[in-house]
Order: sequence, then C-alpha cells, then structure tokens
Amino acid sequence: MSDLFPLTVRGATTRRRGKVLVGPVDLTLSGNGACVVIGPNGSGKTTLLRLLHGAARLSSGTIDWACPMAKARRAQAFVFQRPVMLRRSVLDNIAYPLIIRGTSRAQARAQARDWAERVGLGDMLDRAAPVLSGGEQQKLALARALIGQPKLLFLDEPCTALDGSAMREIEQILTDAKAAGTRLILSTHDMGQARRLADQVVFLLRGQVHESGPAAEFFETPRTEQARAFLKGDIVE
Amino acid sequence: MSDLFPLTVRGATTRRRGKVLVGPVDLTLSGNGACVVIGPNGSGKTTLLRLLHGAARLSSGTIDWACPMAKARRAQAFVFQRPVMLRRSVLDNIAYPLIIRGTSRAQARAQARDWAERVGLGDMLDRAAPVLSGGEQQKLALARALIGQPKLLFLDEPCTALDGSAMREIEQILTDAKAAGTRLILSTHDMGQARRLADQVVFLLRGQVHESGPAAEFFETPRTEQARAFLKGDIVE
Amino acid sequence: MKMAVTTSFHNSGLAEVLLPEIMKDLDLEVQLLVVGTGQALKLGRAGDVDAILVHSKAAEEVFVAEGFGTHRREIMYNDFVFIGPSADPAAIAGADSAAASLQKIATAQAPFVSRGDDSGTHKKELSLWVAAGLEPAAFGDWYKAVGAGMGAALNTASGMNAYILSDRASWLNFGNKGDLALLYSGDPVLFNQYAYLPVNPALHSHVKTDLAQKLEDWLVSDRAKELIDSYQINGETLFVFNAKPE
Amino acid sequence: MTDLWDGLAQALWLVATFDPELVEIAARSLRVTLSALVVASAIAMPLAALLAVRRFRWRRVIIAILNALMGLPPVVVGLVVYVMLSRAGPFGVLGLLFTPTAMIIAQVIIIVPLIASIAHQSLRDLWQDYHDLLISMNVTQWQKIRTLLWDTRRALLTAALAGFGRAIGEVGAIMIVGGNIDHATRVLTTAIALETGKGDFALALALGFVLIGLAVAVNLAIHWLSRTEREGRW
Amino acid sequence: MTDLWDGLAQALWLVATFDPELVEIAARSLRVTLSALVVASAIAMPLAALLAVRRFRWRRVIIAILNALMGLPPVVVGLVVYVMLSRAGPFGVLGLLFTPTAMIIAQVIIIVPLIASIAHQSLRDLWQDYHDLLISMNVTQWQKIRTLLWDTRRALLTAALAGFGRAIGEVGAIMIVGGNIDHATRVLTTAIALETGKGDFALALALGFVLIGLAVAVNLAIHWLSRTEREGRW
Ligand SMILES: Nc1ncnc2c1ncn2[C@@H]1O[C@H](COP(=O)(O)OP(=O)(O)OP(=O)(O)O)[C@@H](O)[C@H]1O
Ligand SMILES: Nc1ncnc2c1ncn2[C@@H]1O[C@H](COP(=O)(O)OP(=O)(O)OP(=O)(O)O)[C@@H](O)[C@H]1O
Ligand SMILES: [Mg+2]
Ligand SMILES: [Mg+2]
Repeated sequence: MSDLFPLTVRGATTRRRGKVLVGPVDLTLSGNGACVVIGPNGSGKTTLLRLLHGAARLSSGTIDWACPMAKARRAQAFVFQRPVMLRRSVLDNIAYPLIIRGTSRAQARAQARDWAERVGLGDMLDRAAPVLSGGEQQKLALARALIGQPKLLFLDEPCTALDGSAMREIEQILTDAKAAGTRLILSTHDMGQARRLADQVVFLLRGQVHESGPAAEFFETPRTEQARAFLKGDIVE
Repeated sequence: MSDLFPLTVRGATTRRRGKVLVGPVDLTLSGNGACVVIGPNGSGKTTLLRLLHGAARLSSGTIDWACPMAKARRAQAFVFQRPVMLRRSVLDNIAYPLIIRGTSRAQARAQARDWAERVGLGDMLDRAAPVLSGGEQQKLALARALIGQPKLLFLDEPCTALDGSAMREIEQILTDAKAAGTRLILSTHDMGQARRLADQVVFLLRGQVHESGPAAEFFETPRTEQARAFLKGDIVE
Repeated sequence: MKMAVTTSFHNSGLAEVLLPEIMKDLDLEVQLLVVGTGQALKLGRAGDVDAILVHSKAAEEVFVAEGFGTHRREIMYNDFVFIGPSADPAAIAGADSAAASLQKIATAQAPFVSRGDDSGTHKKELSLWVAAGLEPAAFGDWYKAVGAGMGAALNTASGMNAYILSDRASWLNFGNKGDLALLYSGDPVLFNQYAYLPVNPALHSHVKTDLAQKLEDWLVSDRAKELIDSYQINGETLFVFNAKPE
Repeated sequence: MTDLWDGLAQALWLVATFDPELVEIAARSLRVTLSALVVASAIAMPLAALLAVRRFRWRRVIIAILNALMGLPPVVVGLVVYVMLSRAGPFGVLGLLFTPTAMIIAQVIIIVPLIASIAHQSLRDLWQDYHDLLISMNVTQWQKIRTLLWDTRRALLTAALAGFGRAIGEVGAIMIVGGNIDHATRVLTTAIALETGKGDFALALALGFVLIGLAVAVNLAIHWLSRTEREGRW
Repeated sequence: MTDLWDGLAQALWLVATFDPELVEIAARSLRVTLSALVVASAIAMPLAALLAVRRFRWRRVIIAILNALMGLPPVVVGLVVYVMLSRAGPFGVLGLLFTPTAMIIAQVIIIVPLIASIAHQSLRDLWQDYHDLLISMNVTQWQKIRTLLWDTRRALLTAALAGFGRAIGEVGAIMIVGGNIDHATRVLTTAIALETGKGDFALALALGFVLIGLAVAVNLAIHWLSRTEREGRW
C-alpha cells in the first residue's frame, strides 16, 4: 500500500508504428482508495492501465513507483477487459496464482474454493473455464486477481457482462478490498459505478489526460467543456 | 420479415455431456420489433440466441421458421458477445459479408466505408481489426452485421463496451433498423436499454423461459416473484 | 567382431551360408556391414571394423601399403557378366571377348548403365572399356553413370532395359530381372578376386586382431573351401575358392 | 573429425569457385524441389483447410492417418512410384521413370502429408476463432476455405518451408525413381549418397553443408521477406 | 503392379504368421524409435516453449533455422554422427558406432527440429492467448514454460507423433551409423533398403506396408486414447 505509492508518471507515451496511442501522460497517484479512469471508446483507457501495470511497453517517458519496479509488479494484479481463461477447470484457474507462488496444491485449492463461492461460481468448480458464459468469466477473472491479495488491483471494465445483482456483489467485494487497504485503478463506462467506487477520477480523451482530480469534485463540477459533455452522454469532440 | 416469422420453438434443449444448458424452451415469436432476452449471468441467454440462430446444436426439440431453414439462415446476422475479428483491416472486416455474397470488391468497400462512418469507425479503416479497443470491436461487429441488411439481427449484449454517446448512436441505428423492418433479438444486462428497445421480453432463469410477454406489461407488472427481484437488481433464486 | 563387405558379396547370399557355420565352428559372431567398396575401405581406415572383404585389388594394395591393413589374403573369386535386354539389340551374345561385346554396345549406342560409384565393379568396367580401346568420358547419352550400388544399378537397368556389367552372384540373386537376361560371360578378364584384409592393430588398438586371425584361418580352411565351392544358385556355381595356404 | 573440417573447407571452396558441377546439381535440386513444393502445396493446403472446416464421420481418423503418413518411409514411396511408372506398370507408357518428373511425383507424395498436417494445425486454430462468425454468415464451404487460407498465410508459409526442407533433403525415394543418373537426375542428396558409398566422406559432407546452407538460406530469405507483414501483428 | 499385390499379400502373411524375423526387427524399430522420441521430445518441447515465451534478439532467426533443419538431409546427419562416433572421432572410445544407441542419437538429431517446430506453432498460439495474464502475474520463465506445455499437451501429442513417424520411416542416417547388421541393428527401414537392393520388391513392399501399418496403428491408438480428454473441447 503505502510502499507502492506515490506513483509518478512523467511523459509516458505508447506508440505503434509511429502512431501515438496514449500520451504523453503526466500523473501522480497517491494515498488509498480507487482511481477510476473514464473516457470515450478508443480514448486509451485500456492502454493506460496496461502501461501503468507494465504490461505494455513504454515508448518514452517514465513510470516510477515508490519501491523498485520488480517489487511493485509483484504486488499487483490485473483483470483484463477480455478475461483470459486458462484451459483448465474453474477451480484450477482461480488457484493458479497461488500455485505459481509455491502454495501447496491442497491449500491453494481450498482458498480457490472460498473465492469461487464469494464471486458466485461455487457450483461450477469443475467446469472448463473456456466454456463459461461472459459474466462467469468476468467473475472468475476477478476471483483469480483477488486471491493473491494484491496491494494494487487494475480492473478494465470489470462489470460489463454482469447482471444487476452480480454487479452489486462485486462492487461490495471491491469496496471491502478497498477498505482492507487494496488500492484500485479501474476503467468503466458506467458512470453510476464510477460515482459509487471512485475516490479519484482520470478523464482520458484521445490518449491524453484531459482532466483529473478528486471524484466528488469531478462529478459535481467538471472543469472542462468535454468532461461535462461526456458525463451527459454526449459526443465529445 | 413476415416470411421469417412466426418462429415456433418447441421443447428446444441443448445438452453438453448430459448437463442441460438451456431448455426445454417453448416460445412463439411473431410480428415486428425487438425481442429482448434478459436473465442473470449463466441463465442461458447466449446459448438461446445461438440456438435460435442455428449456431448451436439442438439436442432435442424443434425450431421452425415460417420459411425453409436454409432461407431463414441467410436472412439473419449475429453480433456475438465477444466479437470475432477477422485478421484483416477494419474496412475488409466490414466489407466481408458483401464480398462473400458476390458483391464487387469496389462496391463492397464503398458500402463498408459508409457503415464504418455510421458506427464511428471512419478514421481507422486501415487499422488491423484485432488491435481495436473493446468498444471499437463491438462497433465493427455491428456494422458488419448490418451491412448485409438482415431481416433478423441477433445481438448478444451489443453495447457493453460502449461509452454513453456511442451507446445512444447504436441504439438509434437499431431503432432505425427496426423501423425499416428488421427484426431484433437481443440480450442485455442494461435494463434501461431493455426498456428503450424492447417490444417483447423473454426472461430466462436457469436455462428456462421463466416469463415472457409484451415489454410494457413485463416491466410494469412482472408476473413472477423472480422477475420482480431481477428488475430490482436483487439476487434471483 | 565386425567385418565390412561389399554389396555384391552380400547380395550373393553366400554370407548366409558361411556365417552360421562360422558361428558353429568358432563360436564367433561376425557382424556384417554391407557397404560400397570405398566405404568399406573407409571404415577399415577409421578402425570401425575389424576386417574387410572386398574386390578391388588396386585399392586394397594401397590400403595395405599405407599400413591400414596388416596384409591382403585372397580367398575366392567369381566372375562378372554382361546383362542386357533379352532382345539383345547390340548382339553381344555371340561376341568372342569382353572387349568385343563392349565395342558392339558402343557401336549400337545401346543404353548402358554404369555403376559410376568408384566401386570394384565400376573400376573393373572402366578398365574393360579402356581395354576395348574406348573412352567412357567421351560417350554420349546412352551411357548412364547412375552412381549407385549393384542392386540399385540393376534396378535402374531393369527399368530402362539397358546393358549393365554385374557380378554373377548379384545377378543370380536379383529379383527384379524384368526383361533382362545374361548375355555374355566367360572371358577370363572378367574374373573378380575377393580378398580379406584384417585392420592393422598397430593403428587401432581396440581392433580384435585375434578374432580376425581366427576368421582368416577359417576362411582359408578346407571347410570354407567346401562350402564356397558348393554354393549354388539355380544350379550354377558362383564362387571358386582360391586361397593359397601360407 | 578431419573429415568434418575437410568437408567444411571443401564446401566453402566449391561455393566460392562456383564449381560448375555443383551448380548444375544444386540447380536441379532446387528445380525439382520447388516444383514438387508448388504441386504439393496446391494439394495439401486446401485439403488441410477442408479438414479443419468440415465435420464428417471419418475426419479424426483421416487426420490421424495424415499424421501417420508424415512418416511414410521414403524408400517405400520410391518403390511404389517405381512400380507404377515402370514399363510393366500402369503408367509405364508415359516413360517417366528416371526423369526429374518421376522425382517430383515421389517428393509430392512424401511432403503432402507433412504440409497438410502442419497447415492443418494453424488452420484449425484459426477456425476455432472464426467458426462462430463464418457459420453465422452462411459462408459456403469453399469460401470458408479461402478465407482461412488467406488469413493464415503466414503460418502456411511455415508449412511450405517444412515441406521444402523435407523434400530437398530426401534421398531414399528419388534415388529409386530418379536413378541418380549423371547430368540427368543427379541432385544434391543422391550425390551425397554416392560420395558416401565411395568413402569420400569429406566431399559428401561438403555437399551436405551446401545443401543445409541452401535450405537455411531459403528459410531466412522467406522469413525476412515476410517480416514487413508481421509488423501488423498477425 | 504385381509386385504391389504380392507385397500386400506377403505383408498380410508375415503379420498373420508372426514371422519371428519380422517380429524381431519390428520390435527393434519400435524400441529405437520410441527411445529417440522420448529423448527428442524432452529436448524439443521445452526448447519450443522457450522460443515461444522469450523474446530475444535472435529469436526469429533461430526459429527460421529450426524450420530449415526440419529438412536436415538424413545422410548428412548420419555422416556427422558417424564421424563423431567413429574410432577416429572424439567419441570413438565409447564404442557406440554400429549399435542401436548410435541409431537413437541420429534419430534424435533428425526429429528434434521437426518436433520443436510443430510444437512451437501451437505453443506460440496459446502464448498469444495467455501472454497478458501470465505477464501480469509475474510468472517466472520456467513456470510459463510449464504452464504452456501442460495446457497444450494435446497439440504436443501431434508433434510427437509427427516425430515418431519421421523417425520410424528414416533410413539414410541409421543405415550409416547402425550398419544394418543382422540381429543387431537391422530395423524395418534398413531391411527394406536391403531387399530393394536385392531387387526383391515384393518383400521390400511387404515390409514397407508393415511399417506404414505400424505407424498408422500407433497414431490411431494415440488419437483414440486422447479422445476422452478431447470432449472437454480443448
Ligand atoms: N497495435 C495498435 N496499432 C494501432 N492502433 C492501436 C493499436 N492498439 C490499440 N490501438 C488503438 O489505440 C486506441 C486506444 O485503445 P484502448 O484499447 O486503450 O482504448 P480504450 O479506451 O480502452 O477503449 P474502449 O473503451 O473501447 O475499451 C484505439 O483507438 C485502438 O484502436
Ligand atoms: N460446453 C459447456 N459445458 C458445460 N457448461 C456450459 C458449456 N457451455 C456453456 N455452459 C454453461 O451454460 C450456462 C449458460 O451459458 P450462457 O453463455 O448461455 O449464459 P448467458 O446467459 O449468456 O450468461 P452471461 O450473461 O454471463 O453472458 C453457463 O452457466 C455456462 O457455464
Ligand atoms: Mg478498453
Ligand atoms: Mg452471454
């Protein structure tokens, strides 16, 4: 927690074939709670999250954690927009992060069973993960990310495929994690969810941070024209 | 339109390794407009849509269109929950359905350019489709489905990855299509969207049709306990 | 012990008669490596076999002179024969010498398959052409140097219906005769001497000299003489034992 | 060991001096193998796509057999082709035995299962991706095959290269059907076998190194050429 | 043509009567090839996984070379192994030449590139799926390799079967290093070559059919055994 943050991003940029996907981004994140990244489709939310996590290559600029990079990486987990299912059973998927850290198989499975229960997958432990429904895959990815008790959890639109009650449950789990000291960085298109979870907001537009600040402030009195339009659901130019 | 419907489903069931995923489903769909399939995660929405479309194998029961099966299939299109991107450019992806029907390459591309513009992908025609962002992929899938002017369009949670304004635009496109006589069968977790688009509602629970009827009626006065709970966003048992 | 032998010797089938007897008499298991003459000499030079049995006098003498073999012991001989299409377009059947039949083939420009692999048979064939006053290097398309073992060359000749020089044993044992027939034989220049060469233990200490010696003694014995001389295929005697006692 | 160094030195020498005989047989090797490759690819790739796309009763059995045929003993292939093409055989009248055409036929038989198997793997994986979409679009069998072949062309290149390598290095079959006739059907591999039989291991190795160098060069060239496309990430 | 039918008839006869000589050499073929397969798989599969998982400077070049080596001419492999194992060579003291061990070594060299290339294809595709997740989990290189190998085991089976087929049908190399010694190093393919040289095509073809039958049987058996698992759809 405190040993990861503050996170300092200076001029971070990702390019592909000369085209700038994201950046330059300057950002400082500190303290606890959830930082919600919002922005129109293709504005670079996914790319930014991956960049912060170290899963995408930085073309220029720097990203510095309060501790060495390797240590910071180990304390993080990521739930991807399109969850990746290992070609194994649900149980083995959830237990996987523990097993690669050397936890005994029996213990890992016991914990995985717990987590499957908590996200509502308790009755399909032996099912092959790739055949799960969209929502079930998202739940699995979340359980798999949380089982390792990360200090920082990235979530890329984690509730898109969930039904109403599952969304509420997952939000509850996230709020609990937050209270227990896990720091969240998540992207979402659901402004309701953003309001419920966010302590801090980053508003992206065309690959750049257009506005950022405390959540209450941003949602009440957005400073820029574009943020106001986005919150109303209008097209942002 | 009229030559596809009424659709009559009798005892349709899908099993995998003995386990019933969906069914038995009895259903009759007729007339124009949109039929919205709702239900909790894993209730079988995706499976039912695929079953109706003929993309999943029927284990027992019958699905009858008002015209021969082969003809009915040709008049349909499907937007999958996880859009499939052909490993080609955005333009070639959208043009693909026309090209396989024998439209000349130039004409297909011209139309594809139009549709890309309409869904908001106009400035990334030459990008490789697999690198698109989640929302962009959904838009592409939609344009690709609509370009063939299907009489019946299946949409499996088509707006989950879209931002607010894109969602509004897509809903407008769908409403226009509906007005032009295209019949829609879509699933969604967004009850707001369901209310906006639905003429008829099918509420699935554990693989079976729990309740179905005209949209207005269903949303105002759901007949069953479970439907009421679901609409409130409570856990449905 | 391991012995490298030429394809033609092995194809004759004589090995299958001799080896069990050797096993019986000497309690010695001889493992045969069936390779081309050149390769057999090569294996001997490298010390990978204990002895070799080949039929290419000049090369053998060099082998011994260079010290790779202790000595050269002649064991037996058979003979070469001319094979060709049964219709015999070059009419060599009535020729009075090997040289004459070769001249007829060259004149008729009838297809002729040459081993072309530097083997004992090939060298013999070349020397025969020279003896007939002809120069193989100047031949036209009808002369096919196939670069293959005896069996493969016979297969090719059979496929092309061409003339070929073969040792009698390989020919008699050959199963894919097709339209081919034995057309000429008997000229003494066609004799084909087989010799036994033990590998020099001074160069390769691991060589089983004692076993090689035992085998040599057996090969020149009366017992071997009887077996070799009485070996027949289709009623034809193939080999003539001619080892001289030391 | 000296043979190895001698071989390397000779290989360099042969290549550096453009030894005319080497050039002749190397060119023949390439010509025969490339012809075989084109024919085999034209057969194997659509076949592989068909096996990926169509579900029929014996599909898995056919795939298993195709896998098994990857190991078709070249000598047996050579024999069968020989028997077929020999004058006593059904195609004897064509007079193809001991010609480069016969060698091409044998090579095609040997590499079709290899190319088909390797291609099938990639095609099947892509088909798993595309399956839902193409099925839902009512694409005809033939269009499915074309789409898959086109979109997986880079992997197909690997399959073709594998076939090329196998064909150019093959000797058992073409020795039998080609006959290793000097200036007519002698190629690199049969020349190597010949020199081995002669006991001239150094020359045999030299030719072998030239052959390997040729195969590696073709592979690197193709990989390098397909590099531009790779940038697109698929 | 008659040779073909004779061959088939003889093949049936040999198998039906359990001809002791056939059983001996077929068993030796299987023993040698299976040993080579185990060793080669143990080398090739982790190598393939490493090439899928690690990005280093020469990665693509190594993959291209591996592809090229799929076509390593068996005769050349045989020669190199011979030179190494010969009494005059560096490993001569081991006395391995003309033993089944030498044949296994040659086969391993021949099939490692084949198995690695085919395995690499599947591993790379799975890695594209898994990449993000495993990277984000800070999985060590070795764990990545283990995870990939385990989750793609069915495709690896295909790679192994391809290697098996290639090895059991190979003759050029094992002829040189094994020597085709009766009752010691004679296997099916060298026996076929021998009978071909004798012009006994029918017997050669018969042995060839037995060999092909063996390869097909092994393939079908494995495919059938892995069927249960297939049901899980991956
Ligand atoms: N390899 C690439 N080459 C070219 N463009 C790329 C590449 N990868 C991503 N992009 C583009 O970069 C932009 C940002 O993508 P990103 O996935 O970060 O968007 P996003 O904000 O997550 O969008 P969404 O809300 O739709 O998920 C998109 O327009 C995408 O098409
Ligand atoms: N091959 C299979 N084997 C076993 N179970 C399966 C298989 N395919 C799907 N299922 C299960 O069938 C159920 C229905 O899946 P489906 O994808 O239709 O749900 P859904 O209603 O679309 O859910 P979501 O809202 O999460 O997308 C799920 O619980 C899923 O895990
Ligand atoms: Mg995104
Ligand atoms: Mg679904």
